[in-house]
Amino acid sequence: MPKLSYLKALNRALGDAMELDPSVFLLGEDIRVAASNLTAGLSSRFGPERVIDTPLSEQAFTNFATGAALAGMRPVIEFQIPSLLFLVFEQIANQAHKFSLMTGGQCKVPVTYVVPGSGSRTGWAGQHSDHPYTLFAHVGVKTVVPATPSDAYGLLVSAIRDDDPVVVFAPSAALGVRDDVDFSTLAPVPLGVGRVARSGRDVTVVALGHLLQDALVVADELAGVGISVEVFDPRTVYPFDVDGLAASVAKTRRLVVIDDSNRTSGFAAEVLALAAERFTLDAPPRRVTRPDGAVLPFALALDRAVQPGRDQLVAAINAVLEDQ
Amino acid sequence: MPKLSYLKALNRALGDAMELDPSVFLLGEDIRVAASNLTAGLSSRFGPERVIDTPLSEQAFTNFATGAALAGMRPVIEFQIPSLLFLVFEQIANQAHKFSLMTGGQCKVPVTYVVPGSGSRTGWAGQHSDHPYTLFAHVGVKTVVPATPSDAYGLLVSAIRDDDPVVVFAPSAALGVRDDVDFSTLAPVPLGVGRVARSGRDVTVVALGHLLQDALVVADELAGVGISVEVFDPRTVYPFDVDGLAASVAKTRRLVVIDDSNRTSGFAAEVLALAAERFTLDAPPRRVTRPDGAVLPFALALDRAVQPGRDQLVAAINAVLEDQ
Amino acid sequence: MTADDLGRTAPHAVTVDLYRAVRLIRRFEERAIEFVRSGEIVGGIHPYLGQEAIAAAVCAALTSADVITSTHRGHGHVLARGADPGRMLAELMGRETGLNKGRGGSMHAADFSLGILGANAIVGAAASIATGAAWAYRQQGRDTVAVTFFGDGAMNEGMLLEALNLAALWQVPVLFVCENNGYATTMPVGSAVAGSITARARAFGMPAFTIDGQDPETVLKASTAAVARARSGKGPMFLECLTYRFDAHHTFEHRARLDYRSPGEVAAGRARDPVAIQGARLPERERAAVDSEVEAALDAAAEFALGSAHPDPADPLKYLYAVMP
Amino acid sequence: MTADDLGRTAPHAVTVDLYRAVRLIRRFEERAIEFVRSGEIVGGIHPYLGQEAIAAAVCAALTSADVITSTHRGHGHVLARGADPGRMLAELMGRETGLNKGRGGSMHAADFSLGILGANAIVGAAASIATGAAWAYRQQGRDTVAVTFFGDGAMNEGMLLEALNLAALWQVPVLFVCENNGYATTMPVGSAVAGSITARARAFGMPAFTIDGQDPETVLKASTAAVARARSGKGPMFLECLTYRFDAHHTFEHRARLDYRSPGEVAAGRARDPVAIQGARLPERERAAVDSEVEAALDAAAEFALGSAHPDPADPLKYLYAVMP
Ligand SMILES: Cc1ncc(C[n+]2csc(CCOP(=O)(O)OP(=O)(O)O)c2C)c(N)n1
Ligand SMILES: Cc1ncc(C[n+]2csc(CCOP(=O)(O)OP(=O)(O)O)c2C)c(N)n1
Ligand SMILES: [Mg+2]
Ligand SMILES: [Mg+2]
Repeated sequence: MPKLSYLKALNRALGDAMELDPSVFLLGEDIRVAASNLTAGLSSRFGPERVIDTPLSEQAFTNFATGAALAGMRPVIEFQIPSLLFLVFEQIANQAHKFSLMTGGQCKVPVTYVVPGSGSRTGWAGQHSDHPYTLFAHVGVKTVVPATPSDAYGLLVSAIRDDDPVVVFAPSAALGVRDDVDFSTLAPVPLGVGRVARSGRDVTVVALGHLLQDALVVADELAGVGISVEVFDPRTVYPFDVDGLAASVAKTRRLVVIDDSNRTSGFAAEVLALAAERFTLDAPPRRVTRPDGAVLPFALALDRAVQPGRDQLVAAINAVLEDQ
Repeated sequence: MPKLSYLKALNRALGDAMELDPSVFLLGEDIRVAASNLTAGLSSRFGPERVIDTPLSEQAFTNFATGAALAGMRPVIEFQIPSLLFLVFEQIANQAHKFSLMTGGQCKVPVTYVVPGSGSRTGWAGQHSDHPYTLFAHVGVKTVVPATPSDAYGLLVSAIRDDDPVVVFAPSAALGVRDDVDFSTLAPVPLGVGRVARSGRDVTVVALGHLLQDALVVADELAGVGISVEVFDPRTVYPFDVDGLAASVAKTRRLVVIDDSNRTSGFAAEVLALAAERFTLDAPPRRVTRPDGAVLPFALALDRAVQPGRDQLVAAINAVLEDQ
Repeated sequence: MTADDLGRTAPHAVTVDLYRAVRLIRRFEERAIEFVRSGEIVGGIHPYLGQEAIAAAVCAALTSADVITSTHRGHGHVLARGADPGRMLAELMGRETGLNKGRGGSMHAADFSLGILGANAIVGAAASIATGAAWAYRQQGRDTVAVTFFGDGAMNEGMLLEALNLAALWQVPVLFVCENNGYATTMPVGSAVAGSITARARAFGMPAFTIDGQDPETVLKASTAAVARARSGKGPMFLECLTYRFDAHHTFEHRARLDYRSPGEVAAGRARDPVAIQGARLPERERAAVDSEVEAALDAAAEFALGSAHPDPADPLKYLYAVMP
Repeated sequence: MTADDLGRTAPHAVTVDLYRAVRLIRRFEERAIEFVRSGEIVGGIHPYLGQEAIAAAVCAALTSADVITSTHRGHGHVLARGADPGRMLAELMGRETGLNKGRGGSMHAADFSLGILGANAIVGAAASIATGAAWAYRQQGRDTVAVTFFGDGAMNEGMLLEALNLAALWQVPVLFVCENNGYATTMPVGSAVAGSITARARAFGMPAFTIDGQDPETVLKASTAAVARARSGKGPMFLECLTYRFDAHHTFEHRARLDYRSPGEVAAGRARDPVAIQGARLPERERAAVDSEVEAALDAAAEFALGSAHPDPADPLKYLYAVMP
């Protein structure tokens, strides 16, 4: 079977969405020459009217997309760096997100925001290494963090077809992931439905985005010492597939979350809160996250030390297995 | 004893801070005439050089304050509406917050951001009714939500003296709260130290800002039916006084959080996550919050229905007391 | 080209229509203020009193294919664009029959069936939304022009300035209408805007003119020409309309007594009244007929609004998402 | 007033100093690119090659009381302002001896002891920070002028445009230096900026000039006059320096082969080389002496940086807060 990389899958999703629906168009910085490769080939395929290079005016072009959406288009915006989402937080959380309710359902705002390269980018330091998916989930904007090439394809396609604003984070550390994929099986993946990426008995590990790979590696390792880890990939942070997780935890009765957000009120906090409210566990759940207030330092060893990693995950799994 | 209102306490804190430290100055929209009353009297007392009306340029004046702070000043910015914090999210979370670490400790950024009138303002609708304290706690900016006039005074004074950026939310529904206060007892209140606002045995209710009053009313009511509610006011969302809460919960072994954030990954989620990790409870904890993705509708009954309220709190308390 | 070259003289029917429009807005606002006082409107409003000529005349220059965006001070724009006064008032009262089903209120009134893409409570936000909509309609082959209204204060918002650039760069058919009423809340324009408002627009590559915003026919001439120009593919234009806010920034000021405009200044500002200016162009009897027509319409509107049901609080977040799994 | 009237001719010592500065930046960058290739610098850099005249000459116009802010393409500014090349290089290598103790890297290099308030990775962000700092120093009675460097692309960022207004409005002693190198990453300035860059600055009420950014002495003349003007209380000024980026937007481009500048254009751009222009003003022998001086300094810098310890990962968030309870 042919190999498909995560980044190429996103690119394919864009191309297929544009092919299928003439109202889809792309906006962003340096997307015609495709500096990030997300939009490679699309400008020549669909023309410069559907692949639009913008000036450095993130606030205006984000609202511009909202306006175009109100007029019936389906804009997709590429943001070169995750912190640009901070710059347009008002435009997404306070404008695009609120239009439907505030107008009493008169309109919809089907804009997709994509960050190809969220999280640490290895050496890009404090202002280029954020992973702010929790912020959007918290305000209630649909938020997607695919982990695999097939999901990257299927979730991006669904995001573009969705009639609400959707933010898609493509973690930098996942862009290079390659899978054997039968291209004919590529299909939309619904938002809000997680999946068991590996089945196990002893503990459920929730992992998303690039951390899914880490969780699977850890699960493999621990299988060698007789620990059976189930890995649950929620795929979307919001809406969150609580039923899917509940089914997994009902079996394992133990829970660890690995999450590239800061600890306080991060995605992992929500999962632990749901656990506290609803699940019966045999041991307190654990979370492996960035520390509170994390700013990724430039020096590589420091950057790595701030990110949640495999060793911490192993330690957390061992701890929940030892606890009663 | 004289009565002191919450808003007047904030005003007094500003005046005292400016009196004591000439590096403190105020920036904001319509603050000379004091449209919100926060800065009443300060322009004539300290002159227009220390009470500066800005054009509608929130992004630039937020960074301007960062620059002034780097040069040794202690700016205090008033934001007229909570959603303006969305507009300057980059400037706070990505600039002011990150300077200290990114420069290897070469500088500090002692800016205070105050929103006099956060949360629902009764009839101001979708874009003026946000309560985004969780967002700042999540990114690690010190975040304060005082509940009483004395705390409003003491926490704002501490925020201004603090060498890091601090966001102070003064909930709209708390601004009118008045207390008997011996002015000579007004003093700084340290950030990160909660307090037991009412002592009880059966359940701990965590409440902050204007919701503290609701929690106290509910506690009074329930005392009438033999339920003893302890009310814990964390005062700061970040840093959070987990030890203070732990001591309370060790006694009551039951926990309810009332929180004016959205549910997913809100402040209450963090408290429940901490509970799941660390506390031994006799019943699953509960949270009373805004619903996910909440946009406050204009019509008053809808606005009220979206906010966490006393009835829901009573129901949650009863539920944790019934659960085992 | 100067603003004077921009248009044509208004024939009599237009004169009457303009008068009806400014009179309707005037009386709607006066009644709305009463409803704020009586508590029927919760949260207050930003009255458009004094600025009526701008909304009335700019909207008179549009066709039904066109779209507008508005501001926190938006009643005039929404009414001038043809929204039903009863449903508008019902919106201000938070009723289910309101334009937005009571979910939006004063600062978010919208009627997409009339091309009203919404008032917006964030100063400076709507300009880029209007630009995007206008661009999109052009891509779809439609003949639409967008008008975005905003105040002098908005000229200091970065996102609005960015929008000027996008519009000029991509020659988007959008008309920027700056209502310079001298103040952003309490901040005089001279203390807030360095340089000049029209120079800013010109620096972004679009023609910009300052016109008398108190005379409906002046505004009509200028905006008709600007809209025609945009429709013909020549790109965006910018009109600075000099005006004066007759009343409070927001009705909270009726209780708060903020000291920033002298009584003399207010009196001078109120002296150039767009309703009086346009009214003087009509014979007394015709004017009186329009006045009672307007009054009757507003009586009916009030009756409709006051008699309308409140939304059902059982589902307060209805319409939050188009689809939610 | 034109840019020509702004200054004076440079005496010989200044000529040599300027040459040393441009040469140092040039060779520092060339070496840094080698260290990116060899993996000693992780994450890559935005090379300043070709733009050296601007940093060198503007910083030569400053006194030790002054401050600067810089950009993602900031090495030139930091070095020209006097930062130690060894500590700068150590920063790029993430070492504990780096200017920022290895916490900042290329895009955040700062040396507060020299008034370098930091490079900034967000385009357009630093202008308002510089404006606030300059204002604050003036309030404190200091004689400080702030210079903020940024690119042509930054002229489309709302927050920068807002900063121009604040600076002009409050007559802040800040000099805005726009390095127009023709591109924002791959976006030509003509496709991104409607109207004109200097017209924008003028529309915000400050004088603005376009100068040749490849000739260090031209830049020195203009910036000396602008700094003197700001220091004397006459408010901000804006200089658009026309320049050309000789190399990649970022070193990732060395592997990526983005197609947006023709070889002919690049060759023409590189023909006006600030190091050559300034070098031609020195006798051959003097130039050679400076060259070896620079080389020796950079050898020492490399040795220092390569020999420096990496930070201890045990406390990766050291310096996150000034105080944490
Ligand atoms: C971005 C933003 N900043 C501040 C406010 C608060 N505010 C609402 S209206 C207003 C003044 C607006 O002035 P202008 O643009 O001149 O319009 P006018 O009120 O005069 O019609 C302010 C400061 C806001 N709603 N949005
Ligand atoms: C606000 C923002 N938008 C986008 C980026 C990504 N980015 C970094 S540099 C750059 C181009 C900047 O162009 P210009 O201002 O002309 O400076 P130059 O790179 O030419 O020196 C872009 C788009 C960013 N860092 N910040
Ligand atoms: Mg105004
Ligand atoms: Mg450039």
